[in-house]
Amino acid sequence: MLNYYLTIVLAPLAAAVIAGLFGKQIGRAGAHWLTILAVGLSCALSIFVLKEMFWGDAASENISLYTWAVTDGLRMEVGFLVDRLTALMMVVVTFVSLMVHVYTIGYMHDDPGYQRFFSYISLFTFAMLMLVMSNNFLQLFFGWEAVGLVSYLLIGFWFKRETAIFANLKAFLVNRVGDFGFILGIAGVVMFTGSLDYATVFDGADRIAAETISIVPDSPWNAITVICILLFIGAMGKSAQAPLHVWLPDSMEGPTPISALIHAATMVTAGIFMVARMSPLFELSETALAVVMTIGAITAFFMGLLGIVQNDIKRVVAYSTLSQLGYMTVALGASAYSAAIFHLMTHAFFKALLFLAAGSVIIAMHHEQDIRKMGGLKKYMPITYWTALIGSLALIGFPGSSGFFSKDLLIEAVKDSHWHGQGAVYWIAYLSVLLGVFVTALYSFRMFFLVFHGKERMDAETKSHLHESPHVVTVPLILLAIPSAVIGWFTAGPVLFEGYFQDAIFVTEGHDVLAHIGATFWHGSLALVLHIYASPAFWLALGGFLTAWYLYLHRPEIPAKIQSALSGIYGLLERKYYFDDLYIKGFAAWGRGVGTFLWKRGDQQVIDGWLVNGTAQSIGKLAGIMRQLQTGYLYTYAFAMIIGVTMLLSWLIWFR
Amino acid sequence: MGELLHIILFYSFAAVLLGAALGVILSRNPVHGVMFLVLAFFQSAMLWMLAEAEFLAIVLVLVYVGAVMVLFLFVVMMLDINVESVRKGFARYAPLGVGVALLMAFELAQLIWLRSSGVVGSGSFAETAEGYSNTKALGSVLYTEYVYAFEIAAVILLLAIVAAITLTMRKRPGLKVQDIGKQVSVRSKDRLRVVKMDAESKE
Amino acid sequence: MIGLQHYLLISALLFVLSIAGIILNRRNLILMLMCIELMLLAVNFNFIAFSRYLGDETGQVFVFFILTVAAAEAAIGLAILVVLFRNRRSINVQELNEMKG
Amino acid sequence: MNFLAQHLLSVLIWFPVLGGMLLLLIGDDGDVKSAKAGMMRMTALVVTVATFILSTALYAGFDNAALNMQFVERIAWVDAINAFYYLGVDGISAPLILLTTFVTPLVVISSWDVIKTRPAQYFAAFLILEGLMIGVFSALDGLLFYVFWEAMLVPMFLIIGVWGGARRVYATIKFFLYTFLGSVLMLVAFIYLYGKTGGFDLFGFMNVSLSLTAQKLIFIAFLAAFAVKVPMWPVHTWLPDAHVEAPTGGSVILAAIMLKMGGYGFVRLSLPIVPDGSAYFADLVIVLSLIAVVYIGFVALMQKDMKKLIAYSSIAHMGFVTLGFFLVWSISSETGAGLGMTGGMVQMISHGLISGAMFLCVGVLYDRVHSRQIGDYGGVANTMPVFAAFMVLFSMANAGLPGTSGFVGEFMVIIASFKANFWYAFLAATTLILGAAYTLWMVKRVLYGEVANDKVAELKDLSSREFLVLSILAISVLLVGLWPAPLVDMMNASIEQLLAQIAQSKL
Repeated sequence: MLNYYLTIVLAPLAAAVIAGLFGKQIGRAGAHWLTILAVGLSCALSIFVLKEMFWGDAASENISLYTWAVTDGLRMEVGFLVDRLTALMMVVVTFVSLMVHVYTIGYMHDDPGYQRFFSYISLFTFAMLMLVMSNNFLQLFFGWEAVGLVSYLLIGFWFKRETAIFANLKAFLVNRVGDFGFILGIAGVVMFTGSLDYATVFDGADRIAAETISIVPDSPWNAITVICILLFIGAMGKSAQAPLHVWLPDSMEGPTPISALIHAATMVTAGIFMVARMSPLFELSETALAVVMTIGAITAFFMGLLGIVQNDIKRVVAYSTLSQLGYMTVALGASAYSAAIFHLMTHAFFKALLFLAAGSVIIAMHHEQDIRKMGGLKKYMPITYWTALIGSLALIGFPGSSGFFSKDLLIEAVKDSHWHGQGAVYWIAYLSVLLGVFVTALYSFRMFFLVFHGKERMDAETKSHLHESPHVVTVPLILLAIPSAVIGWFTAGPVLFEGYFQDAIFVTEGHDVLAHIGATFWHGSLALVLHIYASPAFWLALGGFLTAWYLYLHRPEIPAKIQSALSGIYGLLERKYYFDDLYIKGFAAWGRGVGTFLWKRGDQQVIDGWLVNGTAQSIGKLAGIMRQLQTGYLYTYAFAMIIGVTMLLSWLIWFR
Repeated sequence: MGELLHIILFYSFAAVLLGAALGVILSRNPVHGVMFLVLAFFQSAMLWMLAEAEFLAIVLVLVYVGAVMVLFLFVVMMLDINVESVRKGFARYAPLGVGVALLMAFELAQLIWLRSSGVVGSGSFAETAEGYSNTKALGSVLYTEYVYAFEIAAVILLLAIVAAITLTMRKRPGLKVQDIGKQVSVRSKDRLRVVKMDAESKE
Repeated sequence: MIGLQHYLLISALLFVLSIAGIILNRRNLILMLMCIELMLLAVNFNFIAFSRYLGDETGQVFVFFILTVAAAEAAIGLAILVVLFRNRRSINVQELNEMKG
Repeated sequence: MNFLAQHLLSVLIWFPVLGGMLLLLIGDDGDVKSAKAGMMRMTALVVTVATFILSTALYAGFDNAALNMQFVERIAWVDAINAFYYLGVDGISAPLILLTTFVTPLVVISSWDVIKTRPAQYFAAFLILEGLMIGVFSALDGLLFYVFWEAMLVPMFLIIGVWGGARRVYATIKFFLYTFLGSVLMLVAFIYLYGKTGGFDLFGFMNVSLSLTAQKLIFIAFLAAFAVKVPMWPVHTWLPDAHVEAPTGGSVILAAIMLKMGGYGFVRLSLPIVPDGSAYFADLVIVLSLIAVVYIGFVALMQKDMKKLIAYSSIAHMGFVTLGFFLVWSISSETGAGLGMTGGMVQMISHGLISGAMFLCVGVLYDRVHSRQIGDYGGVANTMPVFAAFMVLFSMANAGLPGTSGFVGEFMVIIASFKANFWYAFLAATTLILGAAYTLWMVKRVLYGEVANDKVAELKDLSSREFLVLSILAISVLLVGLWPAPLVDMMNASIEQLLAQIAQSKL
């Protein structure tokens, strides 16, 4: 199997390198054919691996590829751990990536950086695969940062735009804040287990749990809690959890295909994947799980609210991504790792679909992204319309769609996670995810109605050019719409309740909410759909949908009134809870201030001014005084010598 | 030589030596100064002779008086020194000079007195063996043990000669000298030009 | 009996006189040179006295070298003096302060 | 060939020096394009490349498992004071020698026709400098070490002082005084140790027992010499000035190799000779290193001059080196000390490659626009896409991206420092944020955006010569980042040996 794995990983890398270095030589068509073939190969092999895992009973494999370095008893290796979790992620990554590659042909058609773009997305695929297939923390961090790098490059793909290069710097730095925690977490893992290898670390997890770290003097903290929280800070950065979420909406400055691939389907879910992968560690610390759950709940609800006030089509989807990532995080906190991964998978499909649909709309609108200037696009772009509808329904959890299964069961799992006690964390999490459903439905269909229904608000010029996007754009939409619609039916059972993940995910006995649900609540997909009336989430989603319909289709004048009536809240949402202001005017400005202070006052004034040049100057002054002694007259020197000799003699005779 | 005679000679030579030294430092005319210095050297040579350092005594007279002092005299006489300008402030510094000199003399005397407290008598000189030759003894040391230093001394002297010459030599512009090399390497065509002319008709 | 101490005393007096001479004739370069010669003479006295006292010729060898070096020094010193006089028409030390700091 | 095998280190030292002399003999006629200048440059290139090829023999013949010095040469030098011409390498010095021989040809290529005044002497200075630097890394005799150490200052002084920028006189004097003052104290320590052992053999120094007071004083003397060279906060201010004024090649050598002398001095001298003194001051050094990482990170953020920014980032990165070296005493567990040490060593090599590359990048821009101010650029990626790709790569390496060499050392040191103390690791890891902030902010302002002005609009992309140099560096940066094992394996045995030596008290 190793050869398959190597091919899966290296094919996109090779394609990226060739397309990147020899883009001119192979031409535009060459670049897209090469990368699509490579990613297609990866995707096919990934599906084959998944099939072998699922039906062929292939065991999970832990292969060491080569030794990165060995020193002082610490082996640092590069290798693959391919188990069912990995296999699932591989398929998701390569499949979405393949769709995006194809879509890009249409979307980036006229862009001068065509080959570069293909090189980047293939490179991204490679990095993401390295991340998910890693069998150790080192390689995980490599993939982690590498996807960050590609994300940086792609957000700033149109590097002439001031907003784009601001956004990519911001994204990278905020991610770095997360990585800061992540690398400390890894260091902690190494400290207590002496290894970077997952298997060894997980075996030694109990040992970590027995240790303490004293961070504040005299108050030993449980080592595993500290390490898990540090690792989770990494996940917060990458998966854009509050308060490190600020980069994701801005990352929409990048071209739409990468918004779909990186900032919706794959890279941002790396944090979720990582926590699921680390389940043997997280399971040992209820404190860490509570933190995870709270952060996720806050993100899920409050970021969803922001989606309601956005007018940029991509930003609406971006906030929806934030909110959905929050859902996954809550599930992680509830120890329902399988539910989180399941939602990750379905989300990857329908969110990529939504983004690509949005991109399709943007192409049609000639790169106009403001939804207030759209409307009534249904009749011009039927395929986009229908696929977007599927995506939106999946997003709000329309019964039977993929999102329905993942989200409904996720909410059920959170509801069941009683081991947190009936304390604040539990209620915050449960209410957030429940109310989030309403919000999700509201903003999704607000956008959907504003774009595809209602009055046609675009100018005549744009209107005259409106037409459906080419096949390279619509085919991926359709291909993504299929799993978005149906994949939940036959995967929900196996993935969540029938132990698909085997030992890839570890849940402590008392935490296993999914097992509990499986025993009491789950009676198959069809039964779940039929019993929908019993689920509060369904009614909330319906409420959200109807509200959106009422406000934006039936009575489009009302939103403006609400806006002016609730201007305070609206302003808060408009300013995104002032997070950007805090970071830019607060931290960034503070950092620059500190830098200037240390430079001007510390380096230039104290060290250089006083100590270095000060010494030089005082020596200069002293020399100026001493200089007066040098009269230049021979006899002065003779006198000096004579007096010296006399004094020396006196000292010798009288004072010695 | 009798003991008493030795003492008398010593003190008289010493007195003249110190007198001559005083003369050197007080003389108004540099020529007189040099002459006093010569006298001082002569007296020193005599005292060294008394101390049975005959070779050095002779060398002092021959080399110092014969060469160095003549050089001094030569220079002093060659230069037209304005005595008045260089004597200015002589009196002003006299107290300082005398003071320092007295202090130092006192100190040195005390030093000699202090350090010789354990020495028998006045520290008489070592006895010399029968047939001892100061020159021979010195030579045998100088040319064996110190031959290296001796040669360096020779080089230093050579250096001094070269340095003195280079310092004082000057090129005088317009001085007419023969350049023999130039004269020898001359070619006839440089000097003689044969001019072809048409014969001129007699008018 | 005349011995070490007498010679040392003479040497000391000679030395002191030469120092006084340098102070007194502080403007006259040529007299300064002469005083230095006297000073060296005083040193030589010490060497000879000790050499004789200890019965070791090494001291006299030193005197020999001092004489050599003193001769060289006198030659160069006088040469400098001549050059100086040629350039300035004076040997007044007061006028030589190019090295003033 | 037998001669070569036995005297490889001598050859490595003196071959470039002789090559430099040869260049001085060839000279140039003031015309960059003349045949003579061409021959002179060719000679310089051939000598440096040949030195590099010779140094590969060092790598090939190096025994990773050996604990002792290899390629030893020992000839009596100054009998009267027992000083020997004593050379040898181990896993600590060999990689640094390889780095030296690797970087110097790149410097020669990169300043090919850039230097217009006295090019022969310029190249000669670099060649002589190369030999002397190899000498420092291979000397095992205190006096010999000191001679090479000080002699090295002269060519560097000339390079900055003659071919430097406008304030070069200030910068050179500052550079010279700072480094010289430190090294003189080192000489004092050597003389003291000479008095104790009766020779200058470094192994003699290592084996002699010393009182704690003596160890403390010697450590301070060594610290003065090496802290200036590294440079550590607060004796770092000569570096930005020297870098700003130095010509590109000078900056590259200064950052890539000369700074490593300080780190090398700590491991070769401070730690083994005065282990107890080092232990006594270890916390001080760690604190200074952490200050360097955080303080300098903030300072670098605000620099308006690209070279200054990179110079400051060098200080921050070298902070990791000293941090890694001095963690030994703070780590109670059995493993981890070596990790910090290895991390520090790898960081030195990697910083040599990355900072060199960064300075070359700035040099590429400077040669075209004659400005180092960030404000004079903007949107360079529009006109120089290939250059921009290289610069982004090196910037990422500078920010410590995994997969580049910049990550390896930082990762090891952070892991080791976590074992020592959570807050050490916390402060050290801030470099992830600060490093990315100052480097990428510069990248943003220089490379990205619309074309800022006419000068940027007229920029020509890399010439094939520049492309060659940068791509060689890029490959090596990636290679070390993706597979540091060959490098780390070279060091392991020597570092273990060093740790054993440190663990033994000399009181």
